[in-house]
Amino acid sequence: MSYEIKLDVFEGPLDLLLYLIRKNEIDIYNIPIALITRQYLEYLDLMKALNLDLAGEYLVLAATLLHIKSRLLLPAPEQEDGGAEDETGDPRAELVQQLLEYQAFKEAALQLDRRTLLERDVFKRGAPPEAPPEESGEETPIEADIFTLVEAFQRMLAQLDQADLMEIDLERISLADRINEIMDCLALKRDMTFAELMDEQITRQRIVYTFLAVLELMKLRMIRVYQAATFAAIRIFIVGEE
Amino acid sequence: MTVEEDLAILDALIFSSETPLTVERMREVLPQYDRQGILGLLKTLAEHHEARGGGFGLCEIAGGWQFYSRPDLAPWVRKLKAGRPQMLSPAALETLAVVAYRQPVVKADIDRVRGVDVGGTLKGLLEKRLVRMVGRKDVPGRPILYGTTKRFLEVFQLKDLTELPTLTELKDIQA
Amino acid sequence: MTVEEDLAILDALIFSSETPLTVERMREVLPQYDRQGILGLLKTLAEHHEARGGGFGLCEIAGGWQFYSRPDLAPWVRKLKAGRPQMLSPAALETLAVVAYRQPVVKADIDRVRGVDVGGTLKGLLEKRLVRMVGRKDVPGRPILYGTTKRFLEVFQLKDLTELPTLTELKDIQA
Repeated sequence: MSYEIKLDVFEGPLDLLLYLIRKNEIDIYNIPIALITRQYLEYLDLMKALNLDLAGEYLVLAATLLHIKSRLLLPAPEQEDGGAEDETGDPRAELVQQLLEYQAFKEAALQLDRRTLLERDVFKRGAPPEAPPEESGEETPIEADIFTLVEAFQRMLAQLDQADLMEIDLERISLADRINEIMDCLALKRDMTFAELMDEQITRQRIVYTFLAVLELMKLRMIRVYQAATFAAIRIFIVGEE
Repeated sequence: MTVEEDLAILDALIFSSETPLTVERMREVLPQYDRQGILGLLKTLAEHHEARGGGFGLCEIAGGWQFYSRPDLAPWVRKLKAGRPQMLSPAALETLAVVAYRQPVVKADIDRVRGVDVGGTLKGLLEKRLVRMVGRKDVPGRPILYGTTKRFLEVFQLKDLTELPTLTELKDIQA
Repeated sequence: MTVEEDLAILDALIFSSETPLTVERMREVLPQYDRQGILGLLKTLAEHHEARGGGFGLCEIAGGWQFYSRPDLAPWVRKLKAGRPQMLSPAALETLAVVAYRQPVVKADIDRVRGVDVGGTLKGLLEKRLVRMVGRKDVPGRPILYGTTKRFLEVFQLKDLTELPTLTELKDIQA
Protein backbone atom coordinates (compact mmCIF):
# COMPACT_ATOMS: atom_id res chain seq x y z
CA MET A 1 0.00 0.00 0.00
CA SER A 2 1.21 3.51 -0.70
CA TYR A 3 1.44 6.20 1.93
CA GLU A 4 0.89 9.84 1.41
CA ILE A 5 3.51 11.97 3.04
CA LYS A 6 1.23 13.13 5.81
CA LEU A 7 3.03 11.92 8.88
CA ASP A 8 4.29 15.16 10.34
CA VAL A 9 0.88 16.78 10.20
CA PHE A 10 -0.78 14.54 12.77
CA GLU A 11 -1.46 16.35 16.01
CA GLY A 12 -1.22 13.12 17.99
CA PRO A 13 -2.27 9.48 18.03
CA LEU A 14 -5.99 10.30 18.10
CA ASP A 15 -5.54 12.47 15.04
CA LEU A 16 -3.78 9.62 13.22
CA LEU A 17 -6.55 7.22 14.19
CA LEU A 18 -9.23 9.64 12.95
CA TYR A 19 -7.35 9.95 9.69
CA LEU A 20 -7.29 6.16 9.22
CA ILE A 21 -10.99 5.88 10.03
CA ARG A 22 -11.83 8.54 7.48
CA LYS A 23 -9.46 7.13 4.86
CA ASN A 24 -11.08 3.71 5.13
CA GLU A 25 -14.58 5.22 5.23
CA ILE A 26 -15.33 3.38 8.42
CA ASP A 27 -18.30 3.86 10.74
CA ILE A 28 -16.77 5.20 13.94
CA TYR A 29 -19.29 3.22 16.03
CA ASN A 30 -18.19 0.00 14.42
CA ILE A 31 -14.44 0.18 13.99
CA PRO A 32 -12.87 -2.98 12.53
CA ILE A 33 -10.16 -3.05 15.17
CA ALA A 34 -7.95 -5.64 13.47
CA LEU A 35 -7.71 -3.62 10.25
CA ILE A 36 -7.23 -0.27 11.98
CA THR A 37 -4.66 -1.66 14.39
CA ARG A 38 -2.63 -3.12 11.54
CA GLN A 39 -2.67 0.15 9.59
CA TYR A 40 -1.90 2.16 12.72
CA LEU A 41 1.15 0.00 13.48
CA GLU A 42 2.30 0.26 9.86
CA TYR A 43 2.23 4.03 10.16
CA LEU A 44 4.22 3.87 13.35
CA ASP A 45 6.83 1.68 11.65
CA LEU A 46 7.02 4.14 8.80
CA MET A 47 7.44 7.05 11.21
CA LYS A 48 10.28 5.18 12.90
CA ALA A 49 11.86 4.37 9.52
CA LEU A 50 11.72 8.05 8.63
CA ASN A 51 13.30 8.91 11.96
CA LEU A 52 10.33 11.06 12.86
CA ASP A 53 10.02 11.99 16.46
CA LEU A 54 7.66 9.35 17.76
CA ALA A 55 6.06 10.61 20.94
CA GLY A 56 5.33 8.05 23.63
CA GLU A 57 1.60 8.68 23.31
CA TYR A 58 1.59 6.94 19.91
CA LEU A 59 2.87 3.76 21.56
CA VAL A 60 0.33 4.02 24.37
CA LEU A 61 -2.51 4.09 21.86
CA ALA A 62 -0.93 1.17 19.98
CA ALA A 63 -1.04 -0.83 23.20
CA THR A 64 -4.67 0.19 23.74
CA LEU A 65 -5.59 -0.94 20.24
CA LEU A 66 -3.86 -4.29 20.71
CA HIS A 67 -5.61 -4.74 24.04
CA ILE A 68 -9.04 -4.06 22.49
CA LYS A 69 -8.21 -6.44 19.64
CA SER A 70 -7.36 -9.24 22.06
CA ARG A 71 -10.53 -8.67 24.07
CA LEU A 72 -12.63 -8.84 20.92
CA LEU A 73 -11.03 -12.19 20.08
CA LEU A 74 -12.09 -13.67 23.41
CA PRO A 75 -15.51 -15.29 23.52
CA ALA A 76 -18.11 -12.94 24.97
CA PRO A 77 -18.57 -13.62 28.70
CA GLU A 78 -21.77 -15.37 29.74
CA GLN A 79 -24.35 -12.80 30.68
CA GLU A 80 -25.59 -13.42 34.22
CA ASP A 81 -29.09 -12.18 33.51
CA GLY A 82 -29.15 -13.74 30.09
CA GLY A 83 -30.16 -10.38 28.59
CA ALA A 84 -28.82 -8.82 25.43
CA GLU A 85 -25.25 -7.60 25.44
CA ASP A 86 -25.33 -3.97 26.50
CA GLU A 87 -23.35 -1.39 24.60
CA THR A 88 -20.98 -0.55 27.42
CA GLY A 89 -19.70 -4.08 27.17
CA ASP A 90 -18.10 -3.22 23.84
CA PRO A 91 -14.35 -2.93 24.51
CA ARG A 92 -14.22 -0.23 21.82
CA ALA A 93 -16.72 2.04 23.54
CA GLU A 94 -14.26 4.10 25.55
CA LEU A 95 -12.00 4.69 22.56
CA VAL A 96 -14.97 5.71 20.42
CA GLN A 97 -16.03 8.21 23.07
CA GLN A 98 -12.50 9.63 23.20
CA LEU A 99 -12.35 9.91 19.41
CA LEU A 100 -15.70 11.69 19.24
CA GLU A 101 -14.65 14.14 21.91
CA TYR A 102 -11.33 14.82 20.22
CA GLN A 103 -13.06 15.23 16.86
CA ALA A 104 -15.39 17.84 18.36
CA PHE A 105 -12.46 19.89 19.68
CA LYS A 106 -10.55 19.52 16.43
CA GLU A 107 -13.55 21.01 14.68
CA ALA A 108 -13.81 23.76 17.30
CA ALA A 109 -10.13 24.58 16.68
CA LEU A 110 -10.79 24.91 12.95
CA GLN A 111 -13.75 27.17 13.65
CA LEU A 112 -11.57 29.37 15.86
CA ASP A 113 -9.05 29.66 13.05
CA ARG A 114 -11.78 30.59 10.58
CA ARG A 115 -12.82 33.57 12.67
CA THR A 116 -11.80 37.11 11.86
CA LEU A 117 -8.50 37.36 13.71
CA LEU A 118 -6.80 40.41 15.17
CA GLU A 119 -3.47 41.17 13.47
CA ARG A 120 -4.36 38.82 10.62
CA ASP A 121 -7.72 40.02 9.31
CA VAL A 122 -8.37 43.14 11.31
CA PHE A 123 -6.05 45.65 12.92
CA LYS A 124 -6.51 48.11 15.69
CA ARG A 125 -5.13 51.61 15.81
CA GLY A 126 -1.37 51.28 15.56
CA ALA A 127 -0.23 54.56 17.05
CA PRO A 128 0.76 54.70 20.71
CA PRO A 129 -1.33 56.80 23.09
CA GLU A 130 -1.04 60.49 22.36
CA ALA A 131 -0.25 61.66 25.86
CA PRO A 132 1.05 59.95 28.96
CA PRO A 133 -1.63 59.31 31.57
CA GLU A 134 -2.24 62.18 33.89
CA GLU A 135 -1.35 61.65 37.50
CA SER A 136 -4.51 61.28 39.48
CA GLY A 137 -5.08 60.93 43.17
CA GLU A 138 -6.56 57.51 42.63
CA GLU A 139 -4.47 54.42 42.38
CA THR A 140 -3.71 53.38 38.82
CA PRO A 141 -4.94 49.90 38.10
CA ILE A 142 -2.20 47.39 37.31
CA GLU A 143 -2.41 44.86 34.55
CA ALA A 144 -0.48 41.69 35.31
CA ASP A 145 -0.83 37.97 35.28
CA ILE A 146 0.65 35.34 37.47
CA PHE A 147 2.37 33.44 34.65
CA THR A 148 4.60 36.40 33.82
CA LEU A 149 5.54 36.62 37.48
CA VAL A 150 6.58 33.00 37.93
CA GLU A 151 8.33 33.11 34.58
CA ALA A 152 10.30 36.17 35.62
CA PHE A 153 11.33 34.28 38.75
CA GLN A 154 12.36 31.21 36.79
CA ARG A 155 14.34 33.30 34.32
CA MET A 156 16.35 34.85 37.14
CA LEU A 157 16.98 31.58 38.90
CA ALA A 158 18.12 29.97 35.66
CA GLN A 159 20.81 32.64 35.44
CA LEU A 160 21.79 32.19 39.06
CA ASP A 161 22.08 28.41 38.92
CA GLN A 162 21.65 28.17 42.65
CA ALA A 163 20.30 24.87 43.82
CA ASP A 164 19.08 26.18 47.16
CA LEU A 165 16.81 28.63 45.41
CA MET A 166 15.42 26.21 42.90
CA GLU A 167 12.30 25.19 44.68
CA ILE A 168 9.54 27.20 46.16
CA ASP A 169 8.58 26.13 49.60
CA LEU A 170 4.82 26.35 49.69
CA GLU A 171 4.75 25.75 53.42
CA ARG A 172 6.95 28.75 53.97
CA ILE A 173 4.76 30.75 51.61
CA SER A 174 1.69 29.68 53.56
CA LEU A 175 3.35 30.96 56.70
CA ALA A 176 4.18 34.28 55.07
CA ASP A 177 0.58 34.45 53.93
CA ARG A 178 -0.71 33.99 57.45
CA ILE A 179 1.78 36.54 58.82
CA ASN A 180 0.50 39.08 56.31
CA GLU A 181 -3.11 38.39 57.22
CA ILE A 182 -2.46 38.72 60.92
CA MET A 183 -0.60 42.00 60.43
CA ASP A 184 -3.52 43.25 58.31
CA CYS A 185 -5.98 42.42 61.09
CA LEU A 186 -3.79 43.96 63.76
CA ALA A 187 -3.22 47.12 61.73
CA LEU A 188 -6.97 47.66 61.88
CA LYS A 189 -7.70 46.54 65.43
CA ARG A 190 -4.39 47.14 67.25
CA ASP A 191 -5.02 44.15 69.48
CA MET A 192 -6.78 40.84 69.17
CA THR A 193 -7.13 37.59 71.02
CA PHE A 194 -5.58 34.45 69.69
CA ALA A 195 -9.07 33.01 69.34
CA GLU A 196 -10.10 35.96 67.16
CA LEU A 197 -7.30 35.09 64.77
CA MET A 198 -8.96 31.73 64.24
CA ASP A 199 -11.65 32.83 61.89
CA GLU A 200 -14.36 30.91 60.14
CA GLN A 201 -12.05 29.08 57.70
CA ILE A 202 -10.66 27.01 60.51
CA THR A 203 -8.67 23.96 59.52
CA ARG A 204 -5.95 22.01 61.31
CA GLN A 205 -3.37 23.37 58.89
CA ARG A 206 -4.58 26.91 59.47
CA ILE A 207 -4.28 26.60 63.23
CA VAL A 208 -0.71 25.37 62.85
CA TYR A 209 0.20 28.22 60.50
CA THR A 210 -1.49 30.79 62.71
CA PHE A 211 0.48 29.54 65.67
CA LEU A 212 3.75 29.51 63.70
CA ALA A 213 2.96 32.97 62.33
CA VAL A 214 2.43 34.35 65.84
CA LEU A 215 5.73 32.82 66.99
CA GLU A 216 7.52 34.27 63.98
CA LEU A 217 6.00 37.71 64.56
CA MET A 218 7.06 37.59 68.21
CA LYS A 219 10.57 36.71 67.12
CA LEU A 220 10.53 39.61 64.68
CA ARG A 221 9.26 41.80 67.54
CA MET A 222 6.32 42.84 65.42
CA ILE A 223 3.82 41.83 68.08
CA ARG A 224 3.65 41.32 71.81
CA VAL A 225 1.62 38.58 73.37
CA TYR A 226 0.08 38.71 76.83
CA GLN A 227 -1.95 36.37 78.92
CA ALA A 228 -3.40 37.73 82.14
CA ALA A 229 -3.79 34.35 83.76
CA THR A 230 -3.50 30.69 82.90
CA PHE A 231 -6.41 29.74 80.61
CA ALA A 232 -7.25 33.43 80.12
CA ALA A 233 -7.52 34.75 76.58
CA ILE A 234 -4.19 35.28 74.88
CA ARG A 235 -4.05 38.90 73.71
CA ILE A 236 -1.88 39.98 70.82
CA PHE A 237 -0.73 43.58 70.37
CA ILE A 238 0.92 45.19 67.40
CA VAL A 239 4.29 46.84 68.06
CA GLY A 240 4.76 50.22 66.39
CA GLU A 241 7.69 50.75 64.04
CA GLU A 242 10.47 52.31 66.12
CA MET B 1 -23.75 69.99 25.21
CA THR B 2 -25.40 68.53 22.13
CA VAL B 3 -25.72 64.87 21.24
CA GLU B 4 -23.33 65.56 18.33
CA GLU B 5 -20.72 66.78 20.81
CA ASP B 6 -21.22 63.72 23.01
CA LEU B 7 -20.87 61.49 19.98
CA ALA B 8 -17.59 63.24 19.13
CA ILE B 9 -16.35 62.76 22.71
CA LEU B 10 -17.25 59.06 22.59
CA ASP B 11 -15.54 58.81 19.20
CA ALA B 12 -12.35 60.31 20.65
CA LEU B 13 -12.49 58.14 23.78
CA ILE B 14 -12.77 54.87 21.89
CA PHE B 15 -10.15 56.04 19.40
CA SER B 16 -7.67 56.81 22.20
CA SER B 17 -8.18 53.59 24.13
CA GLU B 18 -5.70 50.80 23.55
CA THR B 19 -8.16 48.10 24.56
CA PRO B 20 -11.89 47.74 23.99
CA LEU B 21 -13.59 50.43 26.05
CA THR B 22 -16.36 49.30 28.36
CA VAL B 23 -19.65 51.15 28.73
CA GLU B 24 -18.78 51.65 32.41
CA ARG B 25 -15.58 53.54 31.56
CA MET B 26 -17.48 55.65 29.04
CA ARG B 27 -19.99 56.54 31.73
CA GLU B 28 -17.19 57.76 34.00
CA VAL B 29 -16.47 60.44 31.39
CA LEU B 30 -20.10 61.03 30.34
CA PRO B 31 -21.96 60.51 33.64
CA GLN B 32 -25.08 62.26 32.35
CA TYR B 33 -25.93 59.07 30.42
CA ASP B 34 -27.17 55.81 31.86
CA ARG B 35 -26.16 52.48 30.36
CA GLN B 36 -29.00 52.54 27.84
CA GLY B 37 -28.10 56.08 26.83
CA ILE B 38 -24.49 55.14 26.11
CA LEU B 39 -25.60 52.07 24.16
CA GLY B 40 -27.84 54.35 22.08
CA LEU B 41 -24.91 56.67 21.33
CA LEU B 42 -22.73 53.68 20.41
CA LYS B 43 -25.33 52.41 17.96
CA THR B 44 -25.50 55.83 16.28
CA LEU B 45 -21.71 56.10 16.20
CA ALA B 46 -21.31 52.63 14.68
CA GLU B 47 -23.87 53.58 12.02
CA HIS B 48 -22.02 56.84 11.26
CA HIS B 49 -18.80 54.94 10.67
CA GLU B 50 -20.58 52.27 8.65
CA ALA B 51 -22.17 54.98 6.48
CA ARG B 52 -18.96 56.88 5.82
CA GLY B 53 -17.53 53.81 4.07
CA GLY B 54 -14.06 54.27 5.54
CA GLY B 55 -11.37 51.74 6.17
CA PHE B 56 -12.27 50.98 9.78
CA GLY B 57 -15.36 50.74 11.91
CA LEU B 58 -16.69 50.35 15.43
CA CYS B 59 -17.10 46.82 16.83
CA GLU B 60 -18.20 45.35 20.14
CA ILE B 61 -15.43 43.02 21.30
CA ALA B 62 -14.34 41.49 24.62
CA GLY B 63 -16.94 43.33 26.66
CA GLY B 64 -16.08 46.71 25.18
CA TRP B 65 -15.97 48.80 22.02
CA GLN B 66 -13.07 49.44 19.69
CA PHE B 67 -12.27 50.53 16.15
CA TYR B 68 -10.96 47.82 13.84
CA SER B 69 -9.85 47.94 10.24
CA ARG B 70 -12.22 46.34 7.72
CA PRO B 71 -11.46 42.61 7.27
CA ASP B 72 -11.68 42.87 3.46
CA LEU B 73 -8.85 45.44 3.47
CA ALA B 74 -6.48 43.08 5.31
CA PRO B 75 -4.41 42.26 2.18
CA TRP B 76 -3.40 45.93 1.86
CA VAL B 77 -2.80 46.51 5.55
CA ARG B 78 -0.66 43.38 5.78
CA LYS B 79 1.57 44.76 3.01
CA LEU B 80 2.35 47.61 5.33
CA LYS B 81 3.06 45.46 8.39
CA ALA B 82 6.52 43.97 8.43
CA GLY B 83 6.65 40.20 8.62
CA ARG B 84 3.92 37.61 8.50
CA PRO B 85 1.17 37.59 11.08
CA GLN B 86 1.84 35.25 13.97
CA MET B 87 -0.30 32.23 13.29
CA LEU B 88 -1.23 29.64 15.87
CA SER B 89 -0.27 26.06 15.01
CA PRO B 90 -3.07 23.46 14.74
CA ALA B 91 -1.78 21.96 18.01
CA ALA B 92 -1.99 25.35 19.75
CA LEU B 93 -5.48 25.95 18.36
CA GLU B 94 -6.67 22.55 19.59
CA THR B 95 -5.29 23.18 23.07
CA LEU B 96 -6.85 26.65 23.05
CA ALA B 97 -10.21 25.18 21.99
CA VAL B 98 -10.17 22.73 24.91
CA VAL B 99 -9.31 25.52 27.36
CA ALA B 100 -11.99 27.80 25.89
CA TYR B 101 -14.79 25.24 26.07
CA ARG B 102 -13.81 23.38 29.24
CA GLN B 103 -12.56 26.24 31.41
CA PRO B 104 -11.60 26.24 34.18
CA VAL B 105 -9.63 23.14 33.23
CA VAL B 106 -6.50 21.40 34.52
CA LYS B 107 -3.67 20.37 32.23
CA ALA B 108 -4.31 16.64 32.76
CA ASP B 109 -7.78 17.00 31.25
CA ILE B 110 -6.43 18.82 28.20
CA ASP B 111 -3.77 16.10 27.82
CA ARG B 112 -6.49 13.46 27.95
CA VAL B 113 -8.76 15.11 25.38
CA ARG B 114 -5.94 15.75 22.92
CA GLY B 115 -4.21 12.45 23.58
CA VAL B 116 -0.82 14.14 23.88
CA ASP B 117 1.18 16.09 26.43
CA VAL B 118 0.08 19.69 25.85
CA GLY B 119 2.88 21.22 27.96
CA GLY B 120 4.65 23.02 25.12
CA THR B 121 1.53 24.41 23.47
CA LEU B 122 0.07 25.46 26.82
CA LYS B 123 3.21 27.42 27.65
CA GLY B 124 3.06 29.10 24.25
CA LEU B 125 -0.54 30.12 24.89
CA LEU B 126 0.35 31.46 28.35
CA GLU B 127 3.17 33.50 26.82
CA LYS B 128 0.86 34.88 24.15
CA ARG B 129 -1.54 35.81 26.98
CA LEU B 130 -4.39 33.89 25.33
CA VAL B 131 -4.61 31.57 28.34
CA ARG B 132 -4.06 32.33 32.01
CA MET B 133 -3.85 30.53 35.30
CA VAL B 134 -7.16 31.10 37.04
CA GLY B 135 -6.64 29.24 40.32
CA ARG B 136 -6.19 25.78 41.69
CA LYS B 137 -8.58 22.87 41.65
CA ASP B 138 -9.73 21.73 45.06
CA VAL B 139 -8.52 18.14 44.73
CA PRO B 140 -5.39 16.44 46.11
CA GLY B 141 -2.27 18.03 44.63
CA ARG B 142 -4.26 21.21 43.94
CA PRO B 143 -3.46 21.33 40.21
CA ILE B 144 -3.50 24.69 38.41
CA LEU B 145 -6.69 25.61 36.56
CA TYR B 146 -6.50 27.36 33.21
CA GLY B 147 -8.93 29.65 31.45
CA THR B 148 -8.96 32.07 28.54
CA THR B 149 -8.12 35.77 28.81
CA LYS B 150 -9.68 38.99 27.65
CA ARG B 151 -6.97 39.06 25.05
CA PHE B 152 -8.32 35.75 23.71
CA LEU B 153 -11.65 37.49 23.11
CA GLU B 154 -9.85 40.37 21.42
CA VAL B 155 -7.71 38.20 19.16
CA PHE B 156 -10.62 36.01 18.13
CA GLN B 157 -12.96 39.01 17.93
CA LEU B 158 -15.57 37.68 20.32
CA LYS B 159 -17.98 39.78 22.35
CA ASP B 160 -17.84 37.21 25.14
CA LEU B 161 -17.44 33.47 25.63
CA THR B 162 -21.11 32.77 24.93
CA GLU B 163 -20.48 33.85 21.36
CA LEU B 164 -18.42 30.69 20.82
CA PRO B 165 -20.44 28.21 18.75
CA THR B 166 -21.63 25.19 20.70
CA LEU B 167 -19.34 22.24 20.51
CA THR B 168 -20.57 19.96 17.75
CA GLU B 169 -20.50 16.46 19.09
CA LEU B 170 -20.43 14.92 15.64
CA LYS B 171 -22.52 11.81 15.38
CA ASP B 172 -21.12 10.85 12.01
CA ILE B 173 -17.42 11.34 11.72
CA GLN B 174 -17.50 11.16 7.93
CA ALA B 175 -19.97 14.02 7.69
CA MET C 1 -10.89 49.72 -8.10
CA THR C 2 -12.80 52.92 -7.44
CA VAL C 3 -11.44 56.02 -5.78
CA GLU C 4 -13.78 55.31 -2.84
CA GLU C 5 -12.10 51.94 -2.36
CA ASP C 6 -8.65 53.48 -2.50
CA LEU C 7 -9.72 56.08 0.05
CA ALA C 8 -10.91 53.27 2.34
CA ILE C 9 -7.57 51.45 1.92
CA LEU C 10 -5.67 54.64 2.75
CA ASP C 11 -7.97 55.18 5.75
CA ALA C 12 -7.19 51.67 7.04
CA LEU C 13 -3.45 52.02 6.37
CA ILE C 14 -3.06 55.26 8.30
CA PHE C 15 -5.29 53.95 11.08
CA SER C 16 -3.24 50.77 11.62
CA SER C 17 0.20 52.32 11.17
CA GLU C 18 2.28 52.64 14.31
CA THR C 19 4.04 55.79 13.09
CA PRO C 20 2.89 58.68 10.92
CA LEU C 21 2.60 57.16 7.46
CA THR C 22 4.69 58.75 4.71
CA VAL C 23 3.45 59.22 1.16
CA GLU C 24 6.23 56.88 0.00
CA ARG C 25 4.95 54.01 2.17
CA MET C 26 1.40 54.64 0.92
CA ARG C 27 2.67 54.38 -2.64
CA GLU C 28 4.20 50.97 -1.87
CA VAL C 29 0.69 49.70 -1.20
CA LEU C 30 -1.07 51.80 -3.87
CA PRO C 31 1.57 51.93 -6.63
CA GLN C 32 -0.95 53.03 -9.25
CA TYR C 33 -0.79 56.56 -7.77
CA ASP C 34 2.05 59.02 -8.11
CA ARG C 35 2.95 61.40 -5.32
CA GLN C 36 0.44 64.00 -6.47
CA GLY C 37 -2.27 61.38 -6.70
CA ILE C 38 -1.71 60.23 -3.10
CA LEU C 39 -1.70 63.85 -1.90
CA GLY C 40 -5.01 64.34 -3.66
CA LEU C 41 -6.50 61.31 -1.90
CA LEU C 42 -5.16 62.52 1.45
CA LYS C 43 -6.79 65.90 0.97
CA THR C 44 -10.14 64.25 0.22
CA LEU C 45 -9.77 61.89 3.18
CA ALA C 46 -8.93 64.74 5.57
CA GLU C 47 -12.01 66.61 4.33
CA HIS C 48 -14.21 63.54 4.82
CA HIS C 49 -13.12 63.25 8.43
CA GLU C 50 -13.45 67.00 8.98
CA ALA C 51 -16.98 66.92 7.57
CA ARG C 52 -18.19 63.99 9.67
CA GLY C 53 -17.51 66.01 12.83
CA GLY C 54 -16.15 63.06 14.78
CA GLY C 55 -13.72 62.96 17.68
CA PHE C 56 -10.56 62.55 15.65
CA GLY C 57 -9.18 63.65 12.31
CA LEU C 58 -6.32 63.30 9.88
CA CYS C 59 -3.20 65.41 10.46
CA GLU C 60 0.13 65.79 8.73
CA ILE C 61 2.88 65.34 11.27
CA ALA C 62 6.60 64.52 11.25
CA GLY C 63 6.67 64.00 7.50
CA GLY C 64 3.73 61.62 7.56
CA TRP C 65 0.01 61.32 8.19
CA GLN C 66 -1.76 60.13 11.31
CA PHE C 67 -5.15 60.31 13.01
CA TYR C 68 -5.30 62.47 16.14
CA SER C 69 -8.07 63.06 18.58
CA ARG C 70 -9.46 66.62 18.50
CA PRO C 71 -7.46 68.93 20.81
CA ASP C 72 -10.65 70.51 22.20
CA LEU C 73 -11.76 67.07 23.43
CA ALA C 74 -8.52 66.53 25.36
CA PRO C 75 -10.13 67.17 28.78
CA TRP C 76 -12.46 64.19 28.28
CA VAL C 77 -9.78 61.95 26.81
CA ARG C 78 -7.50 62.73 29.75
CA LYS C 79 -10.22 61.70 32.18
CA LEU C 80 -10.19 58.30 30.59
CA LYS C 81 -6.44 57.92 30.41
CA ALA C 82 -6.07 58.23 34.15
CA GLY C 83 -7.80 54.90 34.59
CA ARG C 84 -5.76 53.08 31.99
CA PRO C 85 -4.16 49.98 33.47
CA GLN C 86 -0.43 50.11 33.90
CA MET C 87 1.91 47.27 33.01
CA LEU C 88 4.79 46.34 35.29
CA SER C 89 8.27 46.63 33.82
CA PRO C 90 10.38 43.45 33.55
CA ALA C 91 12.62 44.75 36.35
CA ALA C 92 9.61 45.39 38.59
CA LEU C 93 8.19 41.96 37.79
CA GLU C 94 11.47 40.23 38.64
CA THR C 95 11.83 42.07 41.93
CA LEU C 96 8.21 41.37 42.76
CA ALA C 97 8.72 37.69 41.94
CA VAL C 98 11.61 37.43 44.39
CA VAL C 99 9.58 39.12 47.12
CA ALA C 100 6.55 36.93 46.42
CA TYR C 101 8.39 33.63 46.42
CA ARG C 102 11.02 34.35 49.07
CA GLN C 103 9.05 36.46 51.53
CA PRO C 104 9.74 37.64 54.10
CA VAL C 105 12.96 38.77 52.45
CA VAL C 106 15.53 41.52 53.03
CA LYS C 107 16.67 43.87 50.27
CA ALA C 108 20.21 42.42 50.25
CA ASP C 109 18.79 39.02 49.28
CA ILE C 110 16.73 40.50 46.45
CA ASP C 111 19.82 42.37 45.24
CA ARG C 112 21.74 39.10 45.24
CA VAL C 113 19.12 37.14 43.29
CA ARG C 114 18.56 39.92 40.76
CA GLY C 115 22.25 40.78 40.48
CA VAL C 116 21.53 44.51 40.64
CA ASP C 117 20.60 47.09 43.24
CA VAL C 118 16.82 46.89 43.50
CA GLY C 119 16.41 50.08 45.55
CA GLY C 120 14.54 51.94 42.81
CA THR C 121 12.22 49.13 41.75
CA LEU C 122 11.51 48.18 45.35
CA LYS C 123 10.49 51.77 46.07
CA GLY C 124 8.18 51.69 43.06
CA LEU C 125 6.57 48.46 44.26
CA LEU C 126 6.11 49.91 47.75
CA GLU C 127 4.42 52.98 46.22
CA LYS C 128 2.15 50.76 44.13
CA ARG C 129 1.30 48.93 47.36
CA LEU C 130 2.28 45.57 45.86
CA VAL C 131 5.06 45.16 48.43
CA ARG C 132 5.29 46.31 52.02
CA MET C 133 7.56 46.16 55.03
CA VAL C 134 6.55 43.27 57.22
CA GLY C 135 9.13 43.58 59.95
CA ARG C 136 12.82 43.51 60.71
CA LYS C 137 15.15 40.55 60.52
CA ASP C 138 16.68 39.54 63.83
CA VAL C 139 20.29 39.96 62.73
CA PRO C 140 22.77 42.80 63.31
CA GLY C 141 21.52 46.01 61.72
CA ARG C 142 17.97 44.61 61.84
CA PRO C 143 17.33 45.03 58.10
CA ILE C 144 13.76 45.52 56.90
CA LEU C 145 11.88 42.44 55.73
CA TYR C 146 9.61 42.78 52.72
CA GLY C 147 6.50 40.84 51.80
CA THR C 148 3.57 41.10 49.44
CA THR C 149 0.28 42.85 50.14
CA LYS C 150 -3.40 42.14 49.77
CA ARG C 151 -3.35 44.31 46.66
CA PHE C 152 -0.73 41.97 45.19
CA LEU C 153 -3.18 39.09 45.57
CA GLU C 154 -5.93 41.19 44.00
CA VAL C 155 -3.85 42.31 41.04
CA PHE C 156 -2.67 38.79 40.29
CA GLN C 157 -6.10 37.37 41.03
CA LEU C 158 -4.91 34.96 43.66
CA LYS C 159 -7.01 33.77 46.56
CA ASP C 160 -3.89 33.36 48.67
CA LEU C 161 -0.17 32.86 48.25
CA THR C 162 -0.48 29.08 48.00
CA GLU C 163 -2.07 29.63 44.61
CA LEU C 164 1.28 30.86 43.30
CA PRO C 165 2.52 28.30 40.80
CA THR C 166 5.68 26.47 41.85
CA LEU C 167 8.73 26.10 39.65
CA THR C 168 8.11 22.36 39.34
CA GLU C 169 4.68 23.14 38.00
CA LEU C 170 6.16 25.58 35.53
CA LYS C 171 8.52 22.86 34.32
CA ASP C 172 5.57 20.50 33.92
CA ILE C 173 3.75 22.99 31.74
CA GLN C 174 6.59 23.29 29.31
CA ALA C 175 7.50 19.60 29.41
